[in-house]
Amino acid sequence: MLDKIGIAKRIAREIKDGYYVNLGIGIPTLVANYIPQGMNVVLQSENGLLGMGPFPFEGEEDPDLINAGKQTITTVPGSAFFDSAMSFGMIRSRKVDLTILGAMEVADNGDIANWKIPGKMVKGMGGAMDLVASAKNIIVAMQHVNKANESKLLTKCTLPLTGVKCVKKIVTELAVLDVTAQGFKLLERAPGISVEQIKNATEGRLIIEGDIPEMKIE
Amino acid sequence: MLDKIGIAKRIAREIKDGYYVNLGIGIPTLVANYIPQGMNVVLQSENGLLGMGPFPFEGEEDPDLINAGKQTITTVPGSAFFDSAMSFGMIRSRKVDLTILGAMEVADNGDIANWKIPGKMVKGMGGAMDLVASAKNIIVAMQHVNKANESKLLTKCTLPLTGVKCVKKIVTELAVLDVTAQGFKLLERAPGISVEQIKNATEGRLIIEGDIPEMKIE
Amino acid sequence: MNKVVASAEEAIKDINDNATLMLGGFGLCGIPENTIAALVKKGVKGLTCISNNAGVDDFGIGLMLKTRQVKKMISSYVGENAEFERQLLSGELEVELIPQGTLATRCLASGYGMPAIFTPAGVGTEVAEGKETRKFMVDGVEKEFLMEMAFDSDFAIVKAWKADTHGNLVFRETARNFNPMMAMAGKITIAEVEEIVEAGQLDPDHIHTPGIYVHRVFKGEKYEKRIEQRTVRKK
Amino acid sequence: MNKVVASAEEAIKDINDNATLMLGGFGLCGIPENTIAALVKKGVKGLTCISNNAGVDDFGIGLMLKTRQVKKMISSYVGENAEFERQLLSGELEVELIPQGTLATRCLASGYGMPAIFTPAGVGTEVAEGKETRKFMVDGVEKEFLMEMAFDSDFAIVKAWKADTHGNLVFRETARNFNPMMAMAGKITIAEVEEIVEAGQLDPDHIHTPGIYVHRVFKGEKYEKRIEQRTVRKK
Repeated sequence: MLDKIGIAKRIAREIKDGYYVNLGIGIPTLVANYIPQGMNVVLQSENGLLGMGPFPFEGEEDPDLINAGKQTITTVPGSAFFDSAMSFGMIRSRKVDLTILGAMEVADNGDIANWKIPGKMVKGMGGAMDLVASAKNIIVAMQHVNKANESKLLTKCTLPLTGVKCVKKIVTELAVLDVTAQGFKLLERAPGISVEQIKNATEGRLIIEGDIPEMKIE
Repeated sequence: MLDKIGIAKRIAREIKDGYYVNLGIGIPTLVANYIPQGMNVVLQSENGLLGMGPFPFEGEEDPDLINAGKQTITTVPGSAFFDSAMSFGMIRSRKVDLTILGAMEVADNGDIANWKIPGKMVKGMGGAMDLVASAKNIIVAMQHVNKANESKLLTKCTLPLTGVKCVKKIVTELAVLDVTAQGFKLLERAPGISVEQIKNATEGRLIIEGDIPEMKIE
Repeated sequence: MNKVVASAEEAIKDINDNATLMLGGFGLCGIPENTIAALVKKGVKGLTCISNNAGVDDFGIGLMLKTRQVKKMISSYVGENAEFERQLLSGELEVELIPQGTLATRCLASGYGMPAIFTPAGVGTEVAEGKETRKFMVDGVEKEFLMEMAFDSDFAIVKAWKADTHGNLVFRETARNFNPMMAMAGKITIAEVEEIVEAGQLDPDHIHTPGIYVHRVFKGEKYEKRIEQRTVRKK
Repeated sequence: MNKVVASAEEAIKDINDNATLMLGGFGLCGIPENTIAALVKKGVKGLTCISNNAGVDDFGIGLMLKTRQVKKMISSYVGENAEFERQLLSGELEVELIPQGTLATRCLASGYGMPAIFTPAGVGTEVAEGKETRKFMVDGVEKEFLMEMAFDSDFAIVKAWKADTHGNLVFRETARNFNPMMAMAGKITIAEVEEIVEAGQLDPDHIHTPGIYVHRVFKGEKYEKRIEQRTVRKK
């Protein structure tokens, strides 16, 4: 089974040289730490920055320089600041190659729910609806099951949707799966996890073809 | 009768302190020369400049710095450059207080034609259609009659329109007129011009109320 | 073309009860903190606030929530505020949540004189309820969009880094965020800044918001610039 | 993230016959003169060019007209070109004239992922023929708008003052004009510049076009920067 770091490491392997990437809050933020050295990747922060760098050294925090999670950050050489209209402009016009975000539920047609739980205080969708509606490639980092051991990979989302038919790939503590026209296609098992365990944890249509390899993460 | 300079001088009197003004090509460009000293007026050039100054001194022309007429110009302190989208953005959102432009014909409902003569080479409308469709206040500088002595202030334009119901005021070699719901309302006569002459030169509905003063231009 | 006013108080002199305000900033970054303080002091009520966030309990728009000056918030994310949550659950506060890009683009539309825009954000979700949708071809594939209307606001209140006396504005780093679009969208736009320079002191190629969009500028008395999530690494 | 290519020839290597190109510039100001020279040398034909103007007889897009490489021009003003007029009148050249603000905003729409925009420009004129119109309330008054579609283009070719190796662009004075919107709107965007600097050498607050929009950058071999209307005053 993967921990959060493991999920982040596995997702980092999906990033290709030359990519512009938007990382959501939570596990996706961790992905930045595992992008291979020497790979040219530019991180977009939807509050108005291309070229996000690591957290600042203690004492060097700049209140004018934050990411979309409101954390103090730094920039890397070649960065650019812009306003929120241009930021979502480049998101809508599909200039961002890869969007990585978290989810509460994903359906086997690619629907995603990650912003609202009826009856609980709703904080808002932030930029998530814009991102999922426009991104050409969306990878979701999520838990396969909830605390009651109920699947979060469903035939149909039970929670209010963030976007429809948009998720392309899912990385959970148990597996890597593609979202296809036929449903979730199992690609890799987490270390020590069996196909049976993944089957049991997946409520939506699950496609298992041939031998499913165990994923490799160093 | 007014010459071009006279028309420009008379229009300059319509400019108020604090105005942002867009000046079209031809007579309107001349208006800049007669804005009273000390009045705070900012000239917008729709190719991307607020704060247009006079022509450069000989030898100081900058090919990167032109106005919408493609003439070399200068800037004044407090100027700003921007792209064409923002330029027409501020025009559409009615931030420009006054637009002054030329016309071939104006109708008594405020329609204007100034871009196309059927059968002649059509050069294009440039920014004129955007300006007339959006400006909150449009003053037209034009000749009252054509070379055949036919009126250009009409009941209905004969040439293809640039915009509809948009002209607010007209300054010609003969008169100053407002465009009202009832037609052209005569406000002032040019020096030496009689009401009768203006009547004869105006094909569209003309409203003459009371004594029409002769305009004052120094 | 002097847009400079002496103080926040003077800048907001005609903001009255029930006004609709846009307030720039993302989280607590680039927010007009001096104007907010003046609005709290003035005590205007029944405000509709268009702002990406709602501040925290004791800073930003949170201060106006505490004094019950806000009738309605239009935001994309309002998470970090307990008083906000209390008022929302008790029905004292009306909240409209909209996608962040939609918020930004509805401001842009207003400043660019476009009455409505099309965005795919929210298609197939509750955000689309009651809204007109329309399909367009995008890269050869039919895609559905929502029509969203430009925002109308009585006042836009923004925070810039520097201004010149003509009201030309320059922003700094990610404190830019929503400020430029809101500056373009206000019927009256008030900009508070850290420094005012003479006309001609800003490079005209570097101006983010031309002064034509800005009606009043004042220098903020002091800037706390509170950090919401201080994240650092060891040297 | 190195976007630098060695030459104009390399930058245009995959521009083939019948491509749709956007070309930046206003008159002869801020035009991609080195790329145009390379396109003339390469001799690609059947081009559709979206550009505010069409150059003059012996400079700018005029050079591509002379060699009969252009099938169609989409412009707002094409006045200063005798060869253009000849080809237009003889039917060799197709021309679509559109309002300047519509041209700019249709480029912006493309770069901002908006499939269509509403503008009042051209309402009630022949520009509106065959187009969908729609009324919206503006400042309490009903006003009619045209729906205009975002532009699709295979290549956008722009001229900037400086670029860094990441493709971030900075423009100078009114040579900015249409270049930033076109840079955002190309499926492939090629920027020719007067100077290329290392990543980190441009102030990130001063960048007009972020590198994400730019695919190839090269330093123009030489810039004539011809002046169309030299107007001066005596010292």
